[in-house]
Amino acid sequence: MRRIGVFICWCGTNIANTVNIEGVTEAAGKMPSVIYADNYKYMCSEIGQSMIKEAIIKEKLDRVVVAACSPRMHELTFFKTAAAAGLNPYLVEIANIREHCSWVHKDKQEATGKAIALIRTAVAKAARNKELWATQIPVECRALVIGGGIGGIQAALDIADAGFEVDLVERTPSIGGRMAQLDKTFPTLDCSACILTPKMVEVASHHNITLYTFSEVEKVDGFVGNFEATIRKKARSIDLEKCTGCGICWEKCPSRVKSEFDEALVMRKAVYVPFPQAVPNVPVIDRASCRRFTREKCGICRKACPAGAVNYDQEDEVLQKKYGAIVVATGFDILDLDDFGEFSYGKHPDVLTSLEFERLVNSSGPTGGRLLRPSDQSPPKNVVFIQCVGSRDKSRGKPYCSKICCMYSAKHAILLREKYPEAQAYVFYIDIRTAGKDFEEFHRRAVEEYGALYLKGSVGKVFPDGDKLLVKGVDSLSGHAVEIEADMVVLAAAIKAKSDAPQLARLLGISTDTHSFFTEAHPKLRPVEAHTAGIFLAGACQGPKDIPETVSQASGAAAKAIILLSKDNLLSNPCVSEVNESLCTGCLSCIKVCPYGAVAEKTIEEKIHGKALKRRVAEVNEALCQGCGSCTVSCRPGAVNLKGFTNEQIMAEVDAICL
Amino acid sequence: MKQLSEILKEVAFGSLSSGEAEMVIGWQKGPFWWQSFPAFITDPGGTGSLIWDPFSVSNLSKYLLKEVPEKKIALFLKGCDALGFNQMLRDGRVDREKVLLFGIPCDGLVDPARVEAAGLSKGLLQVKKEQEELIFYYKKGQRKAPARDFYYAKCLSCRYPNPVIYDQMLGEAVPCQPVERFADVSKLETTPLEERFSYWSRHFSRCIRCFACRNVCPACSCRECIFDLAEPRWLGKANELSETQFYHITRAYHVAGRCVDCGECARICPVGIPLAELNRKFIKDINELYGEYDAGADLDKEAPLLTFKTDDPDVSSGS
Amino acid sequence: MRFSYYPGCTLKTTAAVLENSALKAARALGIELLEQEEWQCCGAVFPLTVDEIAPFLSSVRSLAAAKDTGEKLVTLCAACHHVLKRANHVMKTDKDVCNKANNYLQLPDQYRGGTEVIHYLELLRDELGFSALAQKVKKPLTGQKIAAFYGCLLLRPPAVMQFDNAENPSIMEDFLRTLGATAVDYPYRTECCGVYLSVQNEEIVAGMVEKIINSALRHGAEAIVDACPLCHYNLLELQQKTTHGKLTLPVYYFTELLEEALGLEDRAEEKMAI
Amino acid sequence: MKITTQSLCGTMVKEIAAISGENVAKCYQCGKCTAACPVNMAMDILPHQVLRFLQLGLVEAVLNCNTIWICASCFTCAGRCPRGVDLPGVMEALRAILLRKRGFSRFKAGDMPRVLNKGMPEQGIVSGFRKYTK
Repeated sequence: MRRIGVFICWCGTNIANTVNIEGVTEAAGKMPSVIYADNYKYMCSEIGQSMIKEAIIKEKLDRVVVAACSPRMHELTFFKTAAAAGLNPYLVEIANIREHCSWVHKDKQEATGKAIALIRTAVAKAARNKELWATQIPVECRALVIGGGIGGIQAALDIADAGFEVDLVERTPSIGGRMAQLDKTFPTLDCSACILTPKMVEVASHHNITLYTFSEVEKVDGFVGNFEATIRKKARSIDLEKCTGCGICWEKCPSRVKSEFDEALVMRKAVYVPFPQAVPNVPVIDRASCRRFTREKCGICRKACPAGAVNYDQEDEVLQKKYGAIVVATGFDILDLDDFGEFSYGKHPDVLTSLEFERLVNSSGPTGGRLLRPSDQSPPKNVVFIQCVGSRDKSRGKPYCSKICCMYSAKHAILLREKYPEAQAYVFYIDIRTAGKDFEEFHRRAVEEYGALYLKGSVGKVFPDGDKLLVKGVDSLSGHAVEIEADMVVLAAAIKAKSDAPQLARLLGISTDTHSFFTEAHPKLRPVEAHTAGIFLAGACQGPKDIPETVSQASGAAAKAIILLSKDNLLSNPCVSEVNESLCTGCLSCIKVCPYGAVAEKTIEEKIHGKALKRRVAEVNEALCQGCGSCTVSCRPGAVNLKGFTNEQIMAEVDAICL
Repeated sequence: MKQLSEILKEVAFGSLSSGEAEMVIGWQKGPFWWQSFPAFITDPGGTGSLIWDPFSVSNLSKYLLKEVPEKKIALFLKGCDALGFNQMLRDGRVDREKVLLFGIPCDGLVDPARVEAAGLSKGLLQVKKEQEELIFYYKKGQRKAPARDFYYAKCLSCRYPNPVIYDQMLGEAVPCQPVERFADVSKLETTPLEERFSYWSRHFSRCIRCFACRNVCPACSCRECIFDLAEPRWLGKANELSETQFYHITRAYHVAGRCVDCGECARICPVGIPLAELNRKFIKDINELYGEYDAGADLDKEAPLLTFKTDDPDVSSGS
Repeated sequence: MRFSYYPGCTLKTTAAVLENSALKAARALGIELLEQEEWQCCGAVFPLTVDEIAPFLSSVRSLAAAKDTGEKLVTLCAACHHVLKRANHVMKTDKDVCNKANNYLQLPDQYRGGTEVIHYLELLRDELGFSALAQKVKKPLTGQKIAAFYGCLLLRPPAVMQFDNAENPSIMEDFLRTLGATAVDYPYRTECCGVYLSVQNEEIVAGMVEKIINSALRHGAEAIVDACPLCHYNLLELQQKTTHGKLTLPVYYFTELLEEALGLEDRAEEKMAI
Repeated sequence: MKITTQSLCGTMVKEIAAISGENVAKCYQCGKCTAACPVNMAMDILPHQVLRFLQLGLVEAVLNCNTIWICASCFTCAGRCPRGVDLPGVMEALRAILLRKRGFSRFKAGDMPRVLNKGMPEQGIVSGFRKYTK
């Protein structure tokens, strides 16, 4: 016979106003195995907790049920209370009579009945609760940061400054990411490169950071505190140690391909450094376009290199490394505009995306910052900026707001006037969103000081007309359809998740939303953590973000990683699945449904009819298991049980409600 | 051309006498015309009693769960049996290396009830099948009738008359001419909810909890069925209709996505509960929701209810 | 290759040229188009109201009849194509309308959108294939600069019509290039010609046609082709109206060019002379 | 102008929703429809304003405008609308109310010979007839 104590909380008036506390206490006292029932105004307070402790000791309680608010709120509080009185915390059960009862019901009599049923359920389960013990898992004190844009850079620097080793893996030949492509940054008009480059250099020189550029994470195994990653360092074909970055190789290289960094507005060579401030400032040979590799001829760069750094035989290097925490900062892409033919993007060279415009105004860009029309290299006089191209568009684009376009378009309008005082910017917008520090002021400056004409409305179609672009739109405030003869049209194309984000999510065992952005563990309270423990998110890979927001989130993610790495050991959650081998039939359905890869196959030997037989069964890795319970519902013979939520306990709860 | 039943005896004899198999599971005739029982033969001399006739309906592979072989067990598989065998293979309940499979093409088996209903059973001694016809033997004389008229309903909708897995195929493949198998389910789906509930309640109220439906099922291959567990006790001992319903619905859920539609549960039921209809409703739903899937037909194809994909878009948790 | 074929009223009268040339070309290409028996007028416009089913019914009859033959249903007139394709989409996706239509029509078999409706151009592109068509060209239209005019009905609404990229289509240009002609790209090729507004507001349509014709001319077109009798009427008649009788840009049905390239008939010389 | 709960959800507003199957609240007034409309120059109320008036419950204003008769159902707006609003359907609903309930007819039998004489194709005549007459 168990000795169960039930403690009913009033939660001030939150519960007491809707639930008859005295009635519930009396009913609880009569439930099977309940030998003690009491109530108090605030069970979570010092006095309330003392009541529980005293009763555990005095009444020799071996199980405790607290009927109060959601376990999310105070389960840990009452676990500690029980532990302080010498009771294993997992012998405590919470009946949620606030969120599940008093807050959602009005009728006192009915709510009281429901509260009693919820307590009866908790009592039935508590009677079957067993002592559970957390185990200790050692932590590998090193972090992996995936993505070398401003988010990854910031996270890496913060973790490294805290004294932990960091490996920063970047897919392209240089770190810097999108921010390196930008000219100025809003709302201060700082030169993007000027504030980014020092950070890039700091990453390269930091004694705690190992930089892997032109590298990709191929595989991640393990779990929080003990990840094991496989990193492929793609062959650069250039010896990092020998190269001095003199530039002779790319001067001499005869192959030309479109530059990714310059948004394909100009050509680069097959051996190249993506941009002058690249870190490391060492070229790579793009084997897909290099004549040496495509046609087995050429070899000019090797001949020309004074340092003998060119090595065509270099091979990919595959590394296995262990990490305690992972920060994902893989950034974003721009929406493909194939479905938006009305803007003539791709059909007319003077219709650009904002990122292309950014390159054209950038002093390190294709026009040396002079901003010339791609069609005829002339300065544009009338530039039409179109907002929300694919953003807030559930039909052809993305339903969400891309968040940064309002601000960068205001910036572009300002930069246009600064380059050409005679030029006129027109901005078609649906709504202006400037909810950031100094953002609204910046936008107003674009209008009032820089004379940008904002038109609330959309553009129906851009008609290329000779060397002009006839823009047909509407100014909805005046109620007139308008036509503007433009020299250049700039489209604020929507931000989207990286096209391979779902693959990375699968590799890491984290989840994505319907738009393939990585999902955070809680939209408000855990915004920098992924659902999988030990993996943190920074920047636009989690949703559209500007630079200040990305940097803040990166520092937040870094802080979370530091908290994790600064522990020698982690306490495991004891509510994990276990396999009853005698019931397990070895169908391994549990392996297929486990989102965390926590179940594996193993072979056991047993005697049947006097013969030793080998048989396959499932086995749970307790460190990987997150206690989601998917395996238990897939298990037909009921061989897999989630500790703390066993089939037996849940059946007892169902019976307590139904019978 | 040799009769299939002769070939069957030969291969059984061969595999036992060569030592390739230590046991052959086949069928042998019982005292009555409609009885063809499973036979477990370890002595090559005993293979003469093996038969293949229109009543060899039992799926022999289910016995593999009970027999723990040291050497191989040889057994005979019809098309439907092969699907069941494959499903047991997928569930990890049989060892492919430990079985020798002889495939038998089968265009249908005879339902004794139909013979009886046609008034042909009185004084009947033996039934043989020749081409498309059945020959009914009596003390005096014989009668003939088209075989298809006497087939089990489940055979008429069979889509896999030829085994999809075997080591050796006995006889020529037979053509497949299935009738629509979801007609009954579709009809039931259109009846009002209360009517459907009373339809099933009526059937389940007859259940005597013999668990034959479970025991015969190739998808029910657990070492210990949850309904046999003492703790937790999923099924109360008292004969309550609601509990019986719970058993049948749980059984259907447990075989969902794994049921090979062999129809054995319904055939074996001593009180005539149309259990296959319940299974087919699940099959139909799965086909509609996840695309066509035939359990047991293709081991490489992903099972729809046992696939977790991290690239499935999750619905974000909201606020 | 055998298909059910739905002509529509206009093809039997004012747009007989379109049908005759299309059928002739089909025969030459070995495509069998079986005209549906007892077809009825599609209604010319797709009913945009969702509270009545009567306007759908004649389309559903034709769709159901095609399903009985098991063949794809080929259309030629852009309006008929639009109406049949959309009606079919409704039958496929709107259970309520579908049930009502079936109840009303009392067809021997329920119709639930099983027929595939394809336009003659889609037939050439997807069933025959432009490369196969190219091999049958006997008299390539080499050197002829021709502007394609798509109009609205084949392209929009894109989600239902699924004809081509609605904002940047290429099927007609690909068709022209297959025949050996030079396809002229111009920004007005997917604009609206004014459709039935010419019944009452001719001046509006004239203005729209003028923009289309001028744009095509400025981009070097020597002729314009279309696939819709009403586009054809507007482009031809209202062009003449704005230019006071002088036709600056000849207008053809795409099938007329097909017929010529297959060596079946020359475009009437006098027509060129206008 | 006074806006009240009654005017916002009047029976006419509901009727338009029922006939068109469209929810005008989906529109966020970006103006894409107007910007895309090839006949906007001939309209007295612009397409996005039609939706705005309906959002405000001002049904009579849009029933009395020429816009609904100028709309050519070319579907350019619907094809580009970021919210997926079927504006041609709304226009048709407004026409339907006038044609069905108020005995309105823009195309009369007497107009027929004039149109026929022009060589107008049947497709055009039937279309016009269907759009302008009950």
